[in-house]
Amino acid sequence: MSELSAGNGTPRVGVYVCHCGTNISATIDVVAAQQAAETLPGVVISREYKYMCSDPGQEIIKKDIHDLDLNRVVVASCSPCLHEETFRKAVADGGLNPYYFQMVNIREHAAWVHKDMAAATAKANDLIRAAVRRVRLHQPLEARRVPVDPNVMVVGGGIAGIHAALTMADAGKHVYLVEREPSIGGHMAMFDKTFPTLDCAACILTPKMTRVRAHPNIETMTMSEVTAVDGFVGNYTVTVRHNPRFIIEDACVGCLECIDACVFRNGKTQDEFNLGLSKRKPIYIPFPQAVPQVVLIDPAGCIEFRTGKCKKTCVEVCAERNAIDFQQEATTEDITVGAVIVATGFETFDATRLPRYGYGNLDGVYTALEVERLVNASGPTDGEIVLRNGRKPEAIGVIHCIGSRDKNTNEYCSRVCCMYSLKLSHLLKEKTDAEIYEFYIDMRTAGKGFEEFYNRVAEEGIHFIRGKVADVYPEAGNPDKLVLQAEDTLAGMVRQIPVDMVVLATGLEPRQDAEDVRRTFNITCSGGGFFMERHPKLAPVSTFTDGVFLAGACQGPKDIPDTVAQAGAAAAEALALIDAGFIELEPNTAFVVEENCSGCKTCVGLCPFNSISYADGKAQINEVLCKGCGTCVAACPSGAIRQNLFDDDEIFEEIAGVLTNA
Amino acid sequence: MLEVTEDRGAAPEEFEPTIAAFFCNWCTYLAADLAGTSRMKYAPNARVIRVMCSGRIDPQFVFDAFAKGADGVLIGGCHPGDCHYQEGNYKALRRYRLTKRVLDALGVEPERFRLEWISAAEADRLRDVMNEMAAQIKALGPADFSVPDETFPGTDPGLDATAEEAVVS
Amino acid sequence: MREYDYYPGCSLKGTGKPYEESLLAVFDALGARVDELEDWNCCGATAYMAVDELEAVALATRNLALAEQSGRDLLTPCNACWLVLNKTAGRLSNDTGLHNLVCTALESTCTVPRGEEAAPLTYTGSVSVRHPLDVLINDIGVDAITAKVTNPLQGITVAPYYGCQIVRPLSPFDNQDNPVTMDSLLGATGCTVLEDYPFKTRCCGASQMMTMPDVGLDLVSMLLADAAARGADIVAVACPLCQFNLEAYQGRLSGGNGEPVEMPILYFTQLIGLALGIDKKTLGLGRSFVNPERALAGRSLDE
Amino acid sequence: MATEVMVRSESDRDVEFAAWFTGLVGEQKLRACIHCGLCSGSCPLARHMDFGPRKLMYLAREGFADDVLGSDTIWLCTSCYACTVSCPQQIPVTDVMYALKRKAIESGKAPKHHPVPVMAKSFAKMVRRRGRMTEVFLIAGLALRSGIHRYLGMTGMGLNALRTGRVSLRRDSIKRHDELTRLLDAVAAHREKVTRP
Repeated sequence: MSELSAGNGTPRVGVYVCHCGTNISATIDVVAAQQAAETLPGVVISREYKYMCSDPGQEIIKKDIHDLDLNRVVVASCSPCLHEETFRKAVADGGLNPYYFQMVNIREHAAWVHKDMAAATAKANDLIRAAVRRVRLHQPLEARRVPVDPNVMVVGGGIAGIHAALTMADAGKHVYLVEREPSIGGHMAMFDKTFPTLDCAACILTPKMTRVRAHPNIETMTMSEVTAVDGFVGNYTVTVRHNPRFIIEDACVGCLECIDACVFRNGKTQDEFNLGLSKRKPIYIPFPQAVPQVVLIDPAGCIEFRTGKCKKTCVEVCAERNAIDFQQEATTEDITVGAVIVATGFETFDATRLPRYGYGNLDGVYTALEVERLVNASGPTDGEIVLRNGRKPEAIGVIHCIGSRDKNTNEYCSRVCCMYSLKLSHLLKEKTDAEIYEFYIDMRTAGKGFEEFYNRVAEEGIHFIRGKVADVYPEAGNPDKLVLQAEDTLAGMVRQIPVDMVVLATGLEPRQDAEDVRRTFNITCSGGGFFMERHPKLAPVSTFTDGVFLAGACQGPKDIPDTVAQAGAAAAEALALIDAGFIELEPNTAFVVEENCSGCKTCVGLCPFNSISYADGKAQINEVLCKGCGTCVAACPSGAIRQNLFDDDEIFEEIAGVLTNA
Repeated sequence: MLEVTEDRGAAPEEFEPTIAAFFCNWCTYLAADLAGTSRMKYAPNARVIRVMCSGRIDPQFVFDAFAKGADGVLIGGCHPGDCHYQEGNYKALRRYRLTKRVLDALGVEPERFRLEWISAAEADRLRDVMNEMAAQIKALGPADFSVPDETFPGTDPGLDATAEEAVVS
Repeated sequence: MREYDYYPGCSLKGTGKPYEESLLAVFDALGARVDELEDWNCCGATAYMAVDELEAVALATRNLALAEQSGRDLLTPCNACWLVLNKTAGRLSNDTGLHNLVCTALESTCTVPRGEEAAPLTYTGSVSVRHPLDVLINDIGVDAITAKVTNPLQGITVAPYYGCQIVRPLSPFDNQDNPVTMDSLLGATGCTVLEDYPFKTRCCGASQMMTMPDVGLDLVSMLLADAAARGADIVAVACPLCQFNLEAYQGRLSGGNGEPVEMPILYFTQLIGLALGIDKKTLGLGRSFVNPERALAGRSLDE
Repeated sequence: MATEVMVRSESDRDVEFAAWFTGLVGEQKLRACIHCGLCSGSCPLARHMDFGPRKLMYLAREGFADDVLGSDTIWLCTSCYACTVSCPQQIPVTDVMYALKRKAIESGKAPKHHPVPVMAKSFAKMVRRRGRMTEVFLIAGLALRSGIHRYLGMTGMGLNALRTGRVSLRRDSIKRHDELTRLLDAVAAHREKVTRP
């Protein structure tokens, strides 16, 4: 193969080994690696430098290209995910085709994961040698440009999705907001007050919800779910299923007369919004401020659905508006968008998984979210703190870290529980004047105004006990009293405290179906099951799938301020993508060398993107459709398909390079 | 608490296997990156060669690696259903099975050739696989399937012979 | 016919005698054969582990090896023995080095009779150590017991007390936080089972009752006072140590109202035996320190 | 009246002991205690202990060997495993207690005449020789070695046990006790193979 000389002469390679401060040089003898590279065939210059990615580092490359007439460049530093673009650009600025470059990952793949310097250095040498051998075969390539669809989709209508949708809609983009529940609002709509300012959640959320509904650029789809995503960055086709609410949304005016008219005089079904602390009818609105202000029918409870023999008083009262449609069925719709923001939120930890705390078994035990509803003026008790047994609590225990900071459940800290526990203690104290005991492990109040709030609550006379409750059991002979047993680690003694009400500060978990969502959008999950950002510091709202961004607690536990900030960031990233109008794709497409193609059609069926066609006895690859996986290249029996950037010869050289010392 | 160490006898000169590792760009390569950022420590025996998808891995790569002196070959791809290109990893699995059969026939011990699904989040799994494979191959001893470089197809980079020799030596 | 090897443990030959008597009688009545393990030794309990770990493992291993000879499951009624043997079996199967060390020593020092000969004692790791609660629930079944009940214990409220080592740290056959196997078995006898007994898995004090009686008494008094306050007539147990601790010093306890505590502590096997119509003497009821007659007679009054 | 000095200097720390202790459980788990107090909170005996498991393990981690090995906390542990199954860091607290018990006996720092170590030792001795434990002899031995006054209150119970036939006055022994002793000697001889950090 003689491509090497095609227009670029004999390879003249420059090798640059980075110290990365001491990140690499602490484990790899960088100078030895640099010296070893010097001896490799084709290498004209080999240098080591403190920070290759810095401006001076890049300048060295540019200068060497010019002064030493380099035509290939190898940088051994960090992961290509981090700086491949940086160095390609430096190479291009130096006057070379940017693909005459190969990066060697000696930081993440060597320096950071090994202890023995000799072994790590040997590994670095092998990897550098492979890159040098490979880069000599590199071809000049051009990035592919594809246009971007200007519409965007936001999946999830909690505060993250709402804020992202509004930001992008205000910038003039058409936004599809997809929400599975009958109303947008998410968890925030269920909260009473928000820490640390104690703003009423509804007061700050509802205006945003109404604005979403009214915005000309936002199409809100409630009771809707994404079932499939096809395409790629800039050109996604998203399949959305609209589940039936059995109400014609446009015809319903939200008068709620049908609910009064329902044949059920009282609700029989546990109200989802109040977490089962109250009952609702089969025709209902999730909560008073729901958006859209449209009722829905739950077929599981509706007599018409169950027997077909209901008087249908709801239909009667709806009269000429005729908004009720028992025949409604699920529909699906394909929507094309350029970018997607995933804002699917979180779930609270299921406290029944820790039987020691008695949730679901002892009536006096509540989850924090239930208490949010209890203290809420429009909640099941109109804001009165009345226990399930009808009594008012005189002593209350709040237990932190339920399902958090515990390797038996979730190892991570859920971040919001300390603060919301303080908030609930404050609200409960205000409403009941009960003795309140907060059992915490560490009080984590890092946030603007958080520590000040902690101080304020402490001054209100809440007892803070440093120690996690080990046992909750009813007092013998007085089952209304629950005894909390914990080590008071500061006092160094075990305490037993009888209370009337126990509040479990349950942690935040990924949604049950996060795994399905992850697959649908082809994104990854981090260890705890939350969606994984592209880089924890530098790309916190991007994913490894271009054009798919993250906002809110689906990426990890976070409070409302952080969620809103992240939603804004995700919206900005999506806007930047769309407003560029086009995107550049890696030129790693496959192509057919016609004279070698035997026309066996092996490749045609293999391509998941239908980019291979067959005409005149030969296979043809549509470069626009090809995504560069290389499956056809590996499969072609006559070696007629080749792949830019990952050609057989290049990989064979890499293999030879890493194994030369083997 | 109680750990029993087996008698190993006098330690022979430590053999350090070389493992050629083909990792897909989207899952296993990223898992290796994550292992790095998490500062996990594992055996330094693998040399990673990045491909976009495990479906790109041609059985010839595997044979070539053994021929060039690899003591083991590891393929890392996304979990079934998670392929960035929809189903490249299924293709990889099919080819892996075929390749494995050929290698078995050639007398290559099964521990020397592995396919592992390791997602971008599973850095700990990557570490474990790296350690386990290195230990297993260490116990097996060096592989001896290598043939002189130039006799194998597809390795001629079109360089002049002296440069090539310099690289090999 | 179901067959089991039986590992009594030291206590069932002493203070725990009624447990052995009632267990054997009940298994016999239910048509299961139980053969005492030949030449078994002490399991090591918690005390040996506090002195020497390796020797403690070896002690338990010899029993496992003896049990492996028959290929039958090893019925182990004492909670402490059950845990020691199970934990050791688990450690040996997870730690090849430990297994090799102990089993090599075993083979070279210990024998087992084979006919007239004595064969070296080996252990491969195939023994299943099982508690009677597990066997009765899963092998024999509550239905089979119910079918044979001739003398239902109606009108008696029984608090099921499991103790600790049967659910912690292992819980292969029951719910660790809220075990229910004894509840189900007692339910079959017709008695009222106290469902709401939060201390059912709290420690009874184990050997502390012997070494530091004040500490043991403190724990026991809480358990008994709570059971009594919740209306229990009898506390049922599944471990000789629990039984002894709960019963032995009741004379030195006083209830909340100053009255002396008098709470019969019976093995669950004794209660099942009564329901199956087995006579009290066979079940070892006469060996109780706290006479259960009054509590049991409460039932006859109702009849 | 003299006051107890509550200051500990760095020289009071036994660094070797701390290293031994943290090496007891793999991956330095014992250093990862977050002091949530679930072990002491769930411990039924904590109300009688000088330190309780959390504080004891903390003192050990810091190397205060004398406080740890001389404490009664380790001897009050009955191995009920409530702490072990509770620990959010999955520290096998009960097994750690066993290791501390052995260390205390080995180092001779266990409280003198404390009935629990005395009992453990006589238990092991009896079992080592005869293969079985006979309750009455164990208690008798215990009473002799740790002070008979503690056990006077047991007489009533003892009479009860005699009356109901729940006590055997015959020393129980297994048939092949010689084999058992040889087994224990054999594993004990291998002890150096066991890495005790």
